[in-house]
Amino acid sequence: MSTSLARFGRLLGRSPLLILLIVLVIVVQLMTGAQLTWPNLRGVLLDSAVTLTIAAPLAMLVIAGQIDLSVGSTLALGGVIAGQVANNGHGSTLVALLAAILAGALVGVVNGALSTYGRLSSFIVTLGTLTAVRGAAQLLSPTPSGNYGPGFGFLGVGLVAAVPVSVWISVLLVVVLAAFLAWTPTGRHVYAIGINPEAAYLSGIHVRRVPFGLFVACGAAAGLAGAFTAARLNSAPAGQLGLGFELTALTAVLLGGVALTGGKGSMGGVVVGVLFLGLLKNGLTLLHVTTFWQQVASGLALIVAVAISLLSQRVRPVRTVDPAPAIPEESGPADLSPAAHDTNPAHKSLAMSS
Amino acid sequence: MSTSLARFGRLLGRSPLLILLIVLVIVVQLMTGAQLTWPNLRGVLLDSAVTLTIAAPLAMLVIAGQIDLSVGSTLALGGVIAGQVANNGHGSTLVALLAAILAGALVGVVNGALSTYGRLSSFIVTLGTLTAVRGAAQLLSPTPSGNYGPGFGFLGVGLVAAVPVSVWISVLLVVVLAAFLAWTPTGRHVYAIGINPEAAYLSGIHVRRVPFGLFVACGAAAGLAGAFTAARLNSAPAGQLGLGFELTALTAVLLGGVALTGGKGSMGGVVVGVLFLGLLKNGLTLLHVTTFWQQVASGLALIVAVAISLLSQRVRPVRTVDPAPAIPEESGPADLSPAAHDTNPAHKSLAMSS
Amino acid sequence: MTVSVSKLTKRYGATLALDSVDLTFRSGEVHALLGHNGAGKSTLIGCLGGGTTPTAGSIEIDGVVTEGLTPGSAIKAGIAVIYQHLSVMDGLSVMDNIFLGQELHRGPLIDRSAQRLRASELLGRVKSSARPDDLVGDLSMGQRQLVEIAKALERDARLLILDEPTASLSARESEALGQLVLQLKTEGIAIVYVTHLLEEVMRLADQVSVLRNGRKVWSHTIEGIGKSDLVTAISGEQSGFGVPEPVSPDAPVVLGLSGIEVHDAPPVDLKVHAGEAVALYGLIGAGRTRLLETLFGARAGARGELRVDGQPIRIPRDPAEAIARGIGFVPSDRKTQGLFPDFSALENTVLAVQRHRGHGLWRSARWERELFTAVASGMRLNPSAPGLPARSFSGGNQQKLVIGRWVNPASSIRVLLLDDPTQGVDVGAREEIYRILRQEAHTRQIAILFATNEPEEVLALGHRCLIMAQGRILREIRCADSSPEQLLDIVHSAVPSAPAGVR
Amino acid sequence: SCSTITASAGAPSSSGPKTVKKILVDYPFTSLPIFGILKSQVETVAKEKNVAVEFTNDNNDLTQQVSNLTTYLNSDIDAVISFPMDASSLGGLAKQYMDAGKLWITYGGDMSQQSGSLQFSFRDSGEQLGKNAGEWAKQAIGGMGKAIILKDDATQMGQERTAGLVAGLHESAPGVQIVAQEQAVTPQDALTATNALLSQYPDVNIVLTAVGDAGQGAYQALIGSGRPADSSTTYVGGLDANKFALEQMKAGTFYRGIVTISPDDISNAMVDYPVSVGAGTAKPLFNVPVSLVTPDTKDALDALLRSFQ
Ligand SMILES: Nc1ncnc2c1ncn2[C@@H]1O[C@H](COP(=O)(O)OP(=O)(O)OP(=O)(O)O)[C@@H](O)[C@H]1O
Ligand SMILES: Nc1ncnc2c1ncn2[C@@H]1O[C@H](COP(=O)(O)OP(=O)(O)OP(=O)(O)O)[C@@H](O)[C@H]1O
Ligand SMILES: O[C@@H]1[C@H](O)[C@H](O)CO[C@H]1O
Ligand SMILES: [Mg+2]
Ligand SMILES: [Mg+2]
Repeated sequence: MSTSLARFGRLLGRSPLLILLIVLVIVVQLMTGAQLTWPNLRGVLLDSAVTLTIAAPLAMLVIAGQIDLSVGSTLALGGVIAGQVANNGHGSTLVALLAAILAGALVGVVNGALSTYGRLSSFIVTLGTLTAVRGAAQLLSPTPSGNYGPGFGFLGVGLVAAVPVSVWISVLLVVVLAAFLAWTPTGRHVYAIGINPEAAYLSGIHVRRVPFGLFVACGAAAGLAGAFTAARLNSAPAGQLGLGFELTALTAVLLGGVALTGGKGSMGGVVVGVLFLGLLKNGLTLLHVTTFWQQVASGLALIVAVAISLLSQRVRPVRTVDPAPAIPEESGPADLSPAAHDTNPAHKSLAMSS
Repeated sequence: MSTSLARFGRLLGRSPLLILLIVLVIVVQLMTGAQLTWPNLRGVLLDSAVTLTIAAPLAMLVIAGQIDLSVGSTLALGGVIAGQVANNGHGSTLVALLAAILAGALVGVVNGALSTYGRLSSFIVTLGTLTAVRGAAQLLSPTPSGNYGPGFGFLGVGLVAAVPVSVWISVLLVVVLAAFLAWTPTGRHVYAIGINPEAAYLSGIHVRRVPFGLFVACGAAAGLAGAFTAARLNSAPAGQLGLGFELTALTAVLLGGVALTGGKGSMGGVVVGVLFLGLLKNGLTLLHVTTFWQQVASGLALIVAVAISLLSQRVRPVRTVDPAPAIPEESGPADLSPAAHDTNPAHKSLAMSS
Repeated sequence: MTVSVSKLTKRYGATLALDSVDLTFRSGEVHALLGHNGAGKSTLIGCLGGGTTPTAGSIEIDGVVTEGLTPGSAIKAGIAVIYQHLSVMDGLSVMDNIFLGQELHRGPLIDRSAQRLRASELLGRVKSSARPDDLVGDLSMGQRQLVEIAKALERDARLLILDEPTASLSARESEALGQLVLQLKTEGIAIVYVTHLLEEVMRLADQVSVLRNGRKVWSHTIEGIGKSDLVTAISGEQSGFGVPEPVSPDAPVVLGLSGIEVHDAPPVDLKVHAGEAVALYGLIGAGRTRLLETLFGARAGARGELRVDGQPIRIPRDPAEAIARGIGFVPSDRKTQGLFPDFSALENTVLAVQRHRGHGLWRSARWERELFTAVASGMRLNPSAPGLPARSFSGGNQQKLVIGRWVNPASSIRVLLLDDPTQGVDVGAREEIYRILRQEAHTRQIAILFATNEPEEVLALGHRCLIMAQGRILREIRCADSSPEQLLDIVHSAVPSAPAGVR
Repeated sequence: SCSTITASAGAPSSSGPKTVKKILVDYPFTSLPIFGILKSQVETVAKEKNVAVEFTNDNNDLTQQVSNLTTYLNSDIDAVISFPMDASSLGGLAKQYMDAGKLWITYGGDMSQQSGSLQFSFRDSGEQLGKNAGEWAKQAIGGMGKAIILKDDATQMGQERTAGLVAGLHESAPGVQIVAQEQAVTPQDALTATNALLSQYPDVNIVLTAVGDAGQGAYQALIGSGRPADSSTTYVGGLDANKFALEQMKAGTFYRGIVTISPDDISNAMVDYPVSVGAGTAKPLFNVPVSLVTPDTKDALDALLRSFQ
């Protein structure tokens, strides 16, 4: 008991965002008495499930030093295809789900092939597919499919043990990915590639195949998220599904402590990031903050959130697995230079280090 | 004559995107006979002037290893304020212009202070102001101002020597910035900071003040661009001005050969990038490509464009100081590693290297 | 000028990098600063350069105590530092680098013609073959080093600090640098020279000071001092590098190259027997790195016959394939090619062998911990902290981590290739690294092929030494019958030297 | 243990009259100028009739619209007026609101389950404008000429409006040739697109836009191309009023046609209608008067101008 308490304490110590999240929830709850009601939370979780389903694999991609900006459009494509399959009589829910995942994976294959084997900047490549795939989705269904019937609908609103299926699935996904990152060699290679691709290459790591796989995973997950969304909406408007979602997902990932320069981050952080975004939006609504002020507030909240996480990082000693003297993260020259909290020259891209 | 021809040849050799651009224009012109008509070009130039006004300083910021995603919203703020000043009788055109620039600069100050002195990731900071500033603009004018007098309107449609003023101003801006980057000490420092901030710091360069200045410049330019847009539309809808413009500007910058990892790029390239985007969109319209196909096409075009630029980079051998066997980068160890075409370990962030 | 530090102290969390150090550096004097890895040399230099803020103590310049030194003010005060990790910028021209932060300008604009003139002047003075408009990225390490010095001179440095300047230089380049240092000394510049190479100390230094664990433990003028005294002062105990065990005459060939052609270079034949270590010793651009990288699959476009344990194998297409064939490689540039700075020491060591663990795709904390402990104790890693990020270790200990990646109980390599295995590693750590490599070769009967620029290293590690120049093996020497002097002679002798430029 | 989300407890909608004290207005296109106007007007009206109103912040994003409505599902509002970005996406929510004993009023659409609807057909509005342009063409340019349609393919609403525009124009002036249809929703897009197309068809007579704000861009493009503001052979018209457009029309320029709802009407309706639906005194359908405004309908024009000040 007390030990688990202690563990929780250490957890808080490591994730200031989590503290911020808890404070946020407490404040909103006290002021509105509404946030912690189950129906409200369930709504937040439904949204977060979709974000998480994409943010989790996206985080891995960013850790490996890559990025995928096309997730929003891929979500649309997945939704559109799932919807169409679900509408054709023969399409069982499972088939629809698989179709969506497959479609997403295909986008991932394109992004991955060009960005890894083709050595193009994944930022631009996926900026391209962001536009192209959206267009493709709209070509596929200029007018939205809809009214899918209970089977497919269950994906969106179905409950298992009072919790929506999509939530279960996304949680499962995160757990699997977290285990993968932390406890499989390939998982560690993801970090290694992000930290120092050349050294990784010279250590016999597949510096192209691994990121390629992550692109495919990211696409597939986006497709799955599309199916969730379509099922929940009971409709798949190609022009609107997941519009601008790349920024939401990326924000969650960065809030979660993943560095855009790669090599740094964890699934736990991403989960907190996703929940923070979801509960912040929800809180602002519950607090009846007016439309435009909501935008101002959420923008500022984002900045405050990273500021706090970073602040704490500056004072927090590096965790050492054993009782050896913990050396505080960086000081020395860098501590006056902007490269600050980051001695690795590879990680010099300030713009990108979160 | 022939020398200037030769120089042009060399130029083409260095900028494959320029070749692509020329091919594009020729094709569209042959198929439609319309692209090279002056009224059409003038329109394209008017649009490009706005993009360029923002892309040019943004490029400097990216070269210094930073980024500004808030330019679209800052543009809106600038437009709104310029419009309101222009509408209040007292507001002379000049005052309106200055007000817009000032407002933009203020946003730049916030972005810059947090990203340089505050040492936060400019990606997240400006992701935050992207939202917050848009909200602020809408709060300032929930309903758009409009129908400005001829004075202010001149900014938008006025011609000097048959060329719109905004075009003149943006060209002037680019020339000044190009000279600054290439010919002033501080200009060189921008590159140095982008290449290796820690080393720059140890060389006594102001690794915070310089980027801070660039943020302010970028904000001010966005404000100016806002004034242009409001003047040209003869109204300033806060919710719509420059919506999503950050991606357009960034795309132009990256197309122009600026690396998101910093330290690399030139104004010339950015100009080509801006024109390419403008003429591509224009071409697709003239060709009557349908909405959704336009999206597919422009997405793919973007990818093709970078692919080509990169390709040409690869076959150029590394410069060697003396006639020793010049080994094309192809054969360096890096070649097989993803760090490829990029000898500087600092530039490892694959996601970010364009 | 005279710069002295008193009671200088720098603390990094639990580590006392500098522990109230008193030192004085005088003009016209080369002051060698020695000490094992992590002794605090670079930290001291960081303080003098203004980049690192001391925790306590003071710095006096010509008798004036200077507070809060910054890189800018240090430069103005005439202190120029050439840091351990070069701070020249690949993307910029030689000229831009030399004048970075101190540009010559007419009005607001840079005066390029003036700079070009001044630059070629300076480059001449440091005997560099580089030209003002060359891209630094295209220069060899040695040339970059010279550009750094030219940069320092431009800031008319009166105290010039060089932190392990020859670590990545070929013998020929180091020699030239030494000459330059002596010349600058005669010009009345005070010089602080950090190195791990006692050869250089004996050749260049007037004054020698030794740091150990952040404390100044020993300071002496060079007169009447011998290498052995230095070794004692640095490591605290008498010690030598030792020599390898003889190879049994009937040892089978483990690594066999016949007619391996790398690019334009002539074909190379060589054999390395079980338990044998062969040195590739040569001049800059001799082709050693290229050869090693080729054998490891990191460089495309080579032809020829390759055998491991008698089995003919194709030249590996990539490192993964090489590793699968039992070949391991320790690259020359630890920072960019070897280390994962943000990874823990443990992860840096186990990374390449994680997969070899028998059961399942999952990692095992216990297995990895045991492996790490074995490596750490075997190499006397200091600190032996599995969770400490690699970036927080000193150069020598970082190198141990990189070597440990191949030399560990779980590794199944048959051939170990090393490029400059002890670059920037102190005598103590070196001795350990040599010992561990010799032991590895002997007990596991693997083949070691290594490139080096240091005679001592050739003899401490190698059974045979192959002299290379321009991709060609000129001659073979049995180490047992050789001496550092002989090897140095070879470098100085009229072997056609490759152009110093290209890299 | 499997089930599906059903509304949290609450009286079924059928259960008798219900006094509406608090209304949620869910107007998703928060970046449109019209939003700001509706917001301020509805707030004034509501104050007069002391009813509380709230507005969602959907940010032109369907996903946010859904999650906002989900959040409010458990709030103390009595009625919601929702303008579905995609009608079928909100079907489930409408049901949940009603099961929760709240009134669901669909704005600009119809749903299988709803307490009522503020109706106006997007297609009809489009057709009205198309027809008017056609009529104008017949007498101003002899029923012959060239037209550009600035459409909106991205939303269902836009597609219906576009279809209406085209149909109306064809029907009333078959001689007018539609030379191009281009996607353009914001003034900037419209300006860029029109400008390009003008270089191909300098003699274009008619530009019709599926979204009013686009009309503004088209107008500016024509002016920019040297078209005199009072050109008698030019017709620009758009759906949805917009301060700029109204002022041009008032000034007697070639901005000749607007089909729109009057913000005054809609603002009043947004408060009155839910109340009367609650009281059980209202028809299930309230047809929002969508009116054609031209220089000739002076009073309507002035009224609109006032409400857009
Ligand atoms: N930025 C830093 N953060 C934490 N500890 C540091 C930092 N820099 C140096 N140290 C520690 O301070 C001690 C001295 O390091 P320093 O680099 O000065 O040694 P050195 O004598 O230069 O070693 P080498 O010969 O390997 O370069 C080492 O224990 C090192 O781990
Ligand atoms: N990336 C490259 N581009 C051009 N020339 C190169 C490159 N790498 C090596 N070279 C040239 O190939 C030859 C072999 O270089 P290599 O580095 O293998 O020699 P080396 O013996 O390792 O010299 P060093 O002492 O620098 O390690 C030299 O002429 C070198 O200049
Ligand atoms: O006025 C509103 C809005 O402009 C919306 O864009 C379409 O419906 C109209 O009634
Ligand atoms: Mg050191
Ligand atoms: Mg070498």
